[in-house]
Amino acid sequence: MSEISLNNVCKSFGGVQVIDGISLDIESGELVVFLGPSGSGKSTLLRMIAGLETIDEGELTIGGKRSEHLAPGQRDVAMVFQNYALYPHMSVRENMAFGLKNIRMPKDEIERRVNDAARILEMDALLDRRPAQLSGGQRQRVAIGRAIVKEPAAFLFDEPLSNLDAALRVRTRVELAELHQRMQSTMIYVTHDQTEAMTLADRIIILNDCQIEQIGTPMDVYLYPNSRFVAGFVGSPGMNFLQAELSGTAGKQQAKLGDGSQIELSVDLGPGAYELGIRPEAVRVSATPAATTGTATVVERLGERTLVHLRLEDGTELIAQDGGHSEVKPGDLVHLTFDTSQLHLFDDKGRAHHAK
Amino acid sequence: MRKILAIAASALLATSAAQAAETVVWWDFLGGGDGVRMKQMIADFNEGHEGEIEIDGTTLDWGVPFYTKVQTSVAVGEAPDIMTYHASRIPLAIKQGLLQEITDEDWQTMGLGEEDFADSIWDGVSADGKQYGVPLDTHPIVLYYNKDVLAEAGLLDENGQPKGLDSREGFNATLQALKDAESVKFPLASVTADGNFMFRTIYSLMGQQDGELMTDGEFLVGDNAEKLENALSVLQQWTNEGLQSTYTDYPATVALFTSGEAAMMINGVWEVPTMVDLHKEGKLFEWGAVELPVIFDHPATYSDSHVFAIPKGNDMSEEKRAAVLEVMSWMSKNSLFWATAGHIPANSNITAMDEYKAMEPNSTYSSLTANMIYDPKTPLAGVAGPIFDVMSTYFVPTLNGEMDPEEAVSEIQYELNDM
Amino acid sequence: MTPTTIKRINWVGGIFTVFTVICAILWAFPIYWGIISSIKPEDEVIRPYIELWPETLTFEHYWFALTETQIGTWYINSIVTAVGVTVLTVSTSLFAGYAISQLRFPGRTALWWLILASFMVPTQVLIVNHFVLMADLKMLNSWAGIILPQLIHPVIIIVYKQFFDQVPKDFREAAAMDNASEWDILFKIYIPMNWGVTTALSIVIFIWAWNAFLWPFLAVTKTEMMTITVGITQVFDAFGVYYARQLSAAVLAGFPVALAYLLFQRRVTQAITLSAGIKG
Amino acid sequence: MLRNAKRETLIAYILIAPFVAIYGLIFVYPTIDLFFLSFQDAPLIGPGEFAGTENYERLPRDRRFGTAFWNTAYFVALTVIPGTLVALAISMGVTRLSGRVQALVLSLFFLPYILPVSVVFRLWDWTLNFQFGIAMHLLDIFGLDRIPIFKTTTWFMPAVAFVTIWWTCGFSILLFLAGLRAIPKEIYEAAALDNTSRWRMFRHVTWPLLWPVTGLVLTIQLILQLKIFDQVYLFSQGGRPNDNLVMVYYIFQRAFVNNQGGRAAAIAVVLFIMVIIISVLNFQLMRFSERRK
Repeated sequence: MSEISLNNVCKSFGGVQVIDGISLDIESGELVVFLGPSGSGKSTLLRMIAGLETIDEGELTIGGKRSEHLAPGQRDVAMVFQNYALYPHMSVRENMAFGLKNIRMPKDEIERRVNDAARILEMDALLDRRPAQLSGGQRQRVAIGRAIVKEPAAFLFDEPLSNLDAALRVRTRVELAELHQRMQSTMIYVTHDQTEAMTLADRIIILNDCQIEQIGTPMDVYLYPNSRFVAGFVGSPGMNFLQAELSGTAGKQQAKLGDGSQIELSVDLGPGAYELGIRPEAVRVSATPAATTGTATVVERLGERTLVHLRLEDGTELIAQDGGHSEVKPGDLVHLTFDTSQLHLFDDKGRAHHAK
Repeated sequence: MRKILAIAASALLATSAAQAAETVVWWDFLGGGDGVRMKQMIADFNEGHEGEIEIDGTTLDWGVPFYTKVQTSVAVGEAPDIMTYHASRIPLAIKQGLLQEITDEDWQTMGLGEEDFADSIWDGVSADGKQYGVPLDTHPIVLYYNKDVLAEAGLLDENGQPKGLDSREGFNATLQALKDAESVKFPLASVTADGNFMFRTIYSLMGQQDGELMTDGEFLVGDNAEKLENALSVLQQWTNEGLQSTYTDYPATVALFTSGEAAMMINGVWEVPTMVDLHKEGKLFEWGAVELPVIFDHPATYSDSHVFAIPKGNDMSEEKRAAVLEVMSWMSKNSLFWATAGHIPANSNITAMDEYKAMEPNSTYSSLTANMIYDPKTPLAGVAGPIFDVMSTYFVPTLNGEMDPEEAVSEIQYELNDM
Repeated sequence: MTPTTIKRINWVGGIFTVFTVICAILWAFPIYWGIISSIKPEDEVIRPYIELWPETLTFEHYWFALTETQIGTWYINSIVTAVGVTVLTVSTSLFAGYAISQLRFPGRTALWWLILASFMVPTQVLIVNHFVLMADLKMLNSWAGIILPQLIHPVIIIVYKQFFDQVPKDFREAAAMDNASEWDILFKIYIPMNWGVTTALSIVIFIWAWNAFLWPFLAVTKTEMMTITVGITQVFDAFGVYYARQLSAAVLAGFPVALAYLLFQRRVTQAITLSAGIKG
Repeated sequence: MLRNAKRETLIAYILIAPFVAIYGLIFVYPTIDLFFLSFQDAPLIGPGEFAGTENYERLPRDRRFGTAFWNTAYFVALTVIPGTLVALAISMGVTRLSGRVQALVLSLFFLPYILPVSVVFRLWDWTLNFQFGIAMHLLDIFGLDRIPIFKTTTWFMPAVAFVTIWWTCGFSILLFLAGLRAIPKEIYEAAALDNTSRWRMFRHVTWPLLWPVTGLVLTIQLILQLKIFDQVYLFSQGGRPNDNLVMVYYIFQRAFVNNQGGRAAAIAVVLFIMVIIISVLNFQLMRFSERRK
């Protein structure tokens, strides 16, 4: 049975629709990431589940219980805020116990839960400190601890890593993944960072413009984006987009690029003008003449691989990937091959069609 | 801090313990040397009436502050049970409805009556045949002098009194001689910074010319204005010639005299106890007090009476009123001690006593009782009353040489008649 | 001081520092002079030359003030009324400031305008009406009567509102997630979070209330109800030479606030800048 | 945020109730009452008769009102700008110091502010006492004539203004110090690299950046000093109150000394309107100067 389910929920702020009929089921123990750019409604959706925003229309069920009219505290969910919202005047222990005291939980039970959570998060030594005495990462953990002690049906994370520096962010990300592994609890995680989404999620729900754009596992979303939007949003560096003229018959078609070069491919589409999408790792530098050539403008060496920014003859720009020991230098004329199985074509409505 | 708390606590305990007896709340404005005597009398009274009546006394700031507090406390029904009052202010108090009448019955209860007081004094507390206060004393102003300094300058006559008390020229000569002797900073200390106080001196000098402030409801009629100007001129002359202390407030005046920096001082008789006490402690020179010098035609000294009055705005029980009457009666009958405060007791039975007649320095200046003049009987008069207020405003600049006497008089005339 | 700052102080700076320190000492001199005079005998006080230290040191004037006057009672009155003003002003302002900042209710804007308007009205012009009102309520000569008209401090509400406005709304939401009621949010989150502001404001309001003169001076006609600031100017013997005695009473009246300031200097500084609308 | 509007309103009303009750009783009602009273011929306590605008019509010919009005204006002129300049100068001095010395010097300058007015009165009345004050001894030493400071009209207001500045300056000093601290050090460092002289540094860096605080201090002082009473009352006791009247003093005198509640109310209304007009003008002026920048 699904732990949380949304059925056609809507919300508007003063006449402006911010969530437009979203339906969604989240399974027990699943870590779901809401991914989308700012303004996409992902945070609003999370807050609607938490009870911090009203649900204008539609149904919300949490743990089998209709919840859209329940107060936030009664929904059996816990939330970790972007800024953590740790009460500055309370010690770590008091921060974690506050919610439990409010529901008049017995003292020894509170004690047990706080200690358990502290052990899980390895912060036993911090319990009597004030938030101001903690580092960013430690605060983050306290915020999670505060959620854990409630033993909720689901955890809600609202961009929890955005206040950490880069190194800490990566580490905490791993810790979160580990935590999820260990606790096997339902989690909803909101972020605009596609790397976080890719690395953490069981399923990613991509939101754009008040609606769900795509639901799928990270690899689904990465390999088979539903739309031009998803294709562009997921992946770093982003997908290359080129103008292409499709011709030929089904099964044996050609896409003619702006510089005149042709790519053979197979896709369920009729002839016409499309946008062709290809990820940098599917564009390779070739030692021998290949599909087309471009001039290297910038060479980014990332160690294990090299990203080559190129300009084609007609001025189209794209990024290709080469090995770590690439010999390409800026200004070099480079031969390029395309992995035709990883091509996507987008029609004028932005719908994706994947090459076979 | 602990000490303060302990004292505060004991103060609280003291007030609550006192509630067993009938407590009479008492206000006075007697803060000078006479205040010490009055506190002694209150203590004596309380001792003699232990368990029956307890006076809870407070001394407020003299003058405008005192009468302002009385006025507002009566208006809001928070008045004391008994208070000291200036007889000169009784007409104003009656107009403001501040005082309870002292009825014939009250007088009988107290065992006092018209026959116990001089006519002028009885008249001072009466209006339309009713009485509003029990006179305690009359208190004129006198001239204090430093015998040591004057003797050294050869300015004492055979009676040990200052020379030149009989004329303006004579007194000026004495002052000038003191100045020339250079043994003191000022020949004369006067309360030149406080117009309210100087009213007494100036009014005395007007009286020496038979001047009147108010004639048939009009102010400074005829040559009275000129007489006021004369009085002011004398005082201004003393200032201009460096004969008296300028811009001196009350405490400074006393301090100048007692510290020997001024050879003479014009002040109320109520400072007598200050001198007596200091002298007893060996901190004061030989001193004396005499009637004011005759600057103009004949001797005259401004005088006022302290009286006890019962304010309105205070729902008194029968018992409380009886207690208040007992207080007033006792104070009047025991006012011989009050004479040690320099005042002249109002109760003529006291002044007739031999002990009183032998008292010094009272007997030296007692001659002036024949020459006492009082405020006009009008609601505009009295200590801190409207006339006082207007006139005092112009006295300070005039006495200190900022303003011509002539200009001051015309300003005073304008403002008085504007009231 | 670090070695670099020592190096940076050139002789001009040195002279400047000395000058400033001398100014500060001169500035505070009257206070010193008052204290010194209060421990001299009366006859030494009026000597015609300057003595910066008493020849005979005496505490008799303090003893007199503490035993022969009602100063103890006045202390109690001052403490009760100053604490009363402080507690009532801070609590009502805090609640109102919180409501205006955090809650939506009909009349909110009107209330805010009322507060801003009261900012402009000098309470001194209301003395007559306050007096009449307190007389009608039979509150003259009572602690309540001294306290009530002193409770108009709109600036405190404004400060609180600003502070509550600045609290990120995350806290409110976190508390809601924690099952906290509206009262819990106020009493367990918002008030404790701004405890520093409350302490600072309380200290300055206490100082202001302790120092209040005009209203306590009018509202009290009985000496046993006077506050110390009023008492020492109204009841002291006007006649006679009592300079040192008056000064000793003044020192006693100023002592508690001076102590409060010296103990809580930083809070006082913070509160003053806050009350003027500058963030500390 | 999910809100329960009804419950929220209820809670809000409970929270504002004590405040509204107190304000209603001691602010709104007395303010309305003030205007009614000013049209009556009434004693301080007790009923009065409607007197039309008589209480107001008297004022132009009332000498004491004139004295009070001009003295108030004079006092404001003597305190507001000079007081602000003194505070600025002191804070410029204090801000250069550091550590313990700064804390100590600041306390010395600030201490007067926290004293009750009656204490301030006693201290200065004693310091400037005509016969025994230490200031007079100093004049003697320099061979100057003694000045009866609180007893002459020439010296009274300037002296009270001086004492007032001494007393209230600490408040402004703290504001200036806060303002000075808010000016980034880098600006001074940049200016120092440009070889800016001390005076030019003050004129072109400190002063303009401090202007918002200066404006604030001026505003606070202006409104505060219009309401002067305590010092003037205390220093004129036993002296010349009628020459030293200021507006609030005159309200007090009419109401409490002369028992004329109605006339006092009329004077209070005039002061009330003065304060409001000045507040509004001042506000506009500040806005104007903000915009000009």
